[in-house]
Amino acid sequence: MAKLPGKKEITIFEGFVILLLMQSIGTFLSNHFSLILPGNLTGLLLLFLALLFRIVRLEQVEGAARLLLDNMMVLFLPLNVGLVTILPSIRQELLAIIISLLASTVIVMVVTAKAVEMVERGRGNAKQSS
Amino acid sequence: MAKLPGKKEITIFEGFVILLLMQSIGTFLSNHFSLILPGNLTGLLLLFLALLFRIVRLEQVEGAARLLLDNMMVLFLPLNVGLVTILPSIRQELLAIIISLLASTVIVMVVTAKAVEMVERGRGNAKQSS
Amino acid sequence: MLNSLLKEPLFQVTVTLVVYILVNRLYRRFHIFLLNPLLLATVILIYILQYARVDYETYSKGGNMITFLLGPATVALGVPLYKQVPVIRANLKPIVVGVLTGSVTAIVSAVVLARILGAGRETLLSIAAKSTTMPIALGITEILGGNDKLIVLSVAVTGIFGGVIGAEVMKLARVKSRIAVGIGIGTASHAGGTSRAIQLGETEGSMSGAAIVLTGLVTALIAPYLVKWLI
Amino acid sequence: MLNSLLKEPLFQVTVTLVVYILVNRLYRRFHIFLLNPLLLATVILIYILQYARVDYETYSKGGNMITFLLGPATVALGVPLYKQVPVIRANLKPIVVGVLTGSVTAIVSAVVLARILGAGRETLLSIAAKSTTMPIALGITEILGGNDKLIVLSVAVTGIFGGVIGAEVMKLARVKSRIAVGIGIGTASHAGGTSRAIQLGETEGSMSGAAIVLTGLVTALIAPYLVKWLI
Repeated sequence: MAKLPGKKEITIFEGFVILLLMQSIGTFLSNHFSLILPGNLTGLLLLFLALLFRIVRLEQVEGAARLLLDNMMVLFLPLNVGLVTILPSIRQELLAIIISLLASTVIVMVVTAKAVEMVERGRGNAKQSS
Repeated sequence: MAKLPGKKEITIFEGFVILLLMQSIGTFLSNHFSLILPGNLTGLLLLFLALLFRIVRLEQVEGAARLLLDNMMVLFLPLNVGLVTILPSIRQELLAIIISLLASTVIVMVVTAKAVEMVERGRGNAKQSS
Repeated sequence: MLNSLLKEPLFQVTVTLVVYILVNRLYRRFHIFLLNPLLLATVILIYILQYARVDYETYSKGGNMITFLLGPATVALGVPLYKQVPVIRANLKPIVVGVLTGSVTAIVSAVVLARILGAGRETLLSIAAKSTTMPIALGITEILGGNDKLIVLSVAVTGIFGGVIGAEVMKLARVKSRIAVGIGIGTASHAGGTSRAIQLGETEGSMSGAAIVLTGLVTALIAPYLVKWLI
Repeated sequence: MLNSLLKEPLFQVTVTLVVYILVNRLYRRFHIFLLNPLLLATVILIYILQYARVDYETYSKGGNMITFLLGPATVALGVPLYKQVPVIRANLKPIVVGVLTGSVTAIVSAVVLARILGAGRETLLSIAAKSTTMPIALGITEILGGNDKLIVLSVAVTGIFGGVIGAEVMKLARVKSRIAVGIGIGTASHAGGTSRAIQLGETEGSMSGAAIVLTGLVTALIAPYLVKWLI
């Protein structure tokens, strides 16, 4: 019964609905065509394409996207709390997991950066971008 | 892991949390002290008092409040859809309900307005505010 | 296929919000032809669910996530109440008298009329709070022990009706004070009437607006006693 | 009392959000003393729930409402990806090569190392996507059949670690190109590393940011095949 919202106030709400719509379509496509991409990622790509082809304007989704992305950490909090339920079962493996993660992070950084430098050198000029 | 949100972006999220906090405290008080007021209404009063005594600043909750109030209709939509589940049982009474609602609305309007006019006349000058 | 999709909360929430937004857009364009966006959206959704053979219980999984936000939305009414403090303070006596009179009249007239017309006990409990704004009405009805869907319908009907006939009723009843017109419409028919009162003038609009939350609070305080005594 | 309160979704949601906000505020004030707001908030919440004797299953009723928003948050990553189009286009080759190399290296190194160190099959499935940003990692892990809580922990640890050591590793490895530094950090440790890359310079920050979503997409496409082959 409230008065109809003005253009400005509706943006975040409408943006949120656009995100949900993309997620729904993405989920449908991923399930229906058995894509390897999870539905949410197909939704991400759909939103990206919709923005690229101006089907959705940036200002329609920017507010809602920022609200979600800026506070994304809190969305993981409940899952993180669930760690207590699995800690007993992974306690023995925990050290192995942590070591693998740390070592892997270092390896990925170095390998990736070196690969990029090789490409840049291959380009002829070792571009050391400003 | 996302970067910490800026002041502006956090407002709607923080405002929403303030609303939830007031609702929680209100619900707790209503249940614990068996108040006649439903918890949500106690929460409404708490927010009102918090604003009045500057414990909460208007700009902290305004964005979140507007987002919810401007789109309030959609929040009732699922309950309204549930009408199908009760329609069979109230079908016989439906006409009585509608007539009562319509007549009551007219009665309340007139009685209230007349009462207000009496108060205004009692004030000495029949203030017909501009 | 539509059936299995609409069993997922994600799709339930999405369909609900998308239908609401589309109807709202239509409403903004063809203001007069659609009676009320909430009722139109309701009918469309009911039709979609029946077509997909999804029952209400299943739909509630997603629906409840939306309904959950009614709590914070109710609390959010503290913001307009706070903003109306200057208006209320400047017109304290007419507003208090109007809201108290109106709240009592609303409960008594609705319950007594419906009782005379043969409505059952649960129905009476479910329409008593019909003059208050939606989320408050829901809270009150829960306390009274009424049906949540019926009060939502009652509040919607009251609001639509108040908006449509408010100005005419006041003219017929020869109410001249703008303050009285505003408080009368706002107390009787909450935000639904207020949207019309705003068009009548600034005083009518602000008075009507100031009456909404106050009527809700007063009704919440007196309804449990009054209804027990009336039934 | 706390026990019966925390059985209600309303209080579960409120406690979660309030703890998060308070920890975040603390973090902004005493930046260095708290390792990571997410982990601190997690520990506090676990403690509160244990103190109130509320088990995780009960807490999930409210928790799931928050987790539900991870879906739209994932889709929302399309917005930064769109904004990065000019940057990606201008540095297409290094970014594509870096992200492809990094994504493969991340999956292979994590799975192989953990396997050598004796981790079980489910654990391997649950850490493979650890270099991608949280919501994407969750989606991938669901497809792989891993554990959602373990991948969240893994992504968090990777991000924290990447942020802490990213700059030093690059210096030790004598990586000089700013573009290479940015892509390396972003591919390896998503937004956690990117927050540090931004401090190194504009090029590092934008490159690191551009790599996040792309790494997620590439990992999603190759992880199912690669992991099957590695395990």
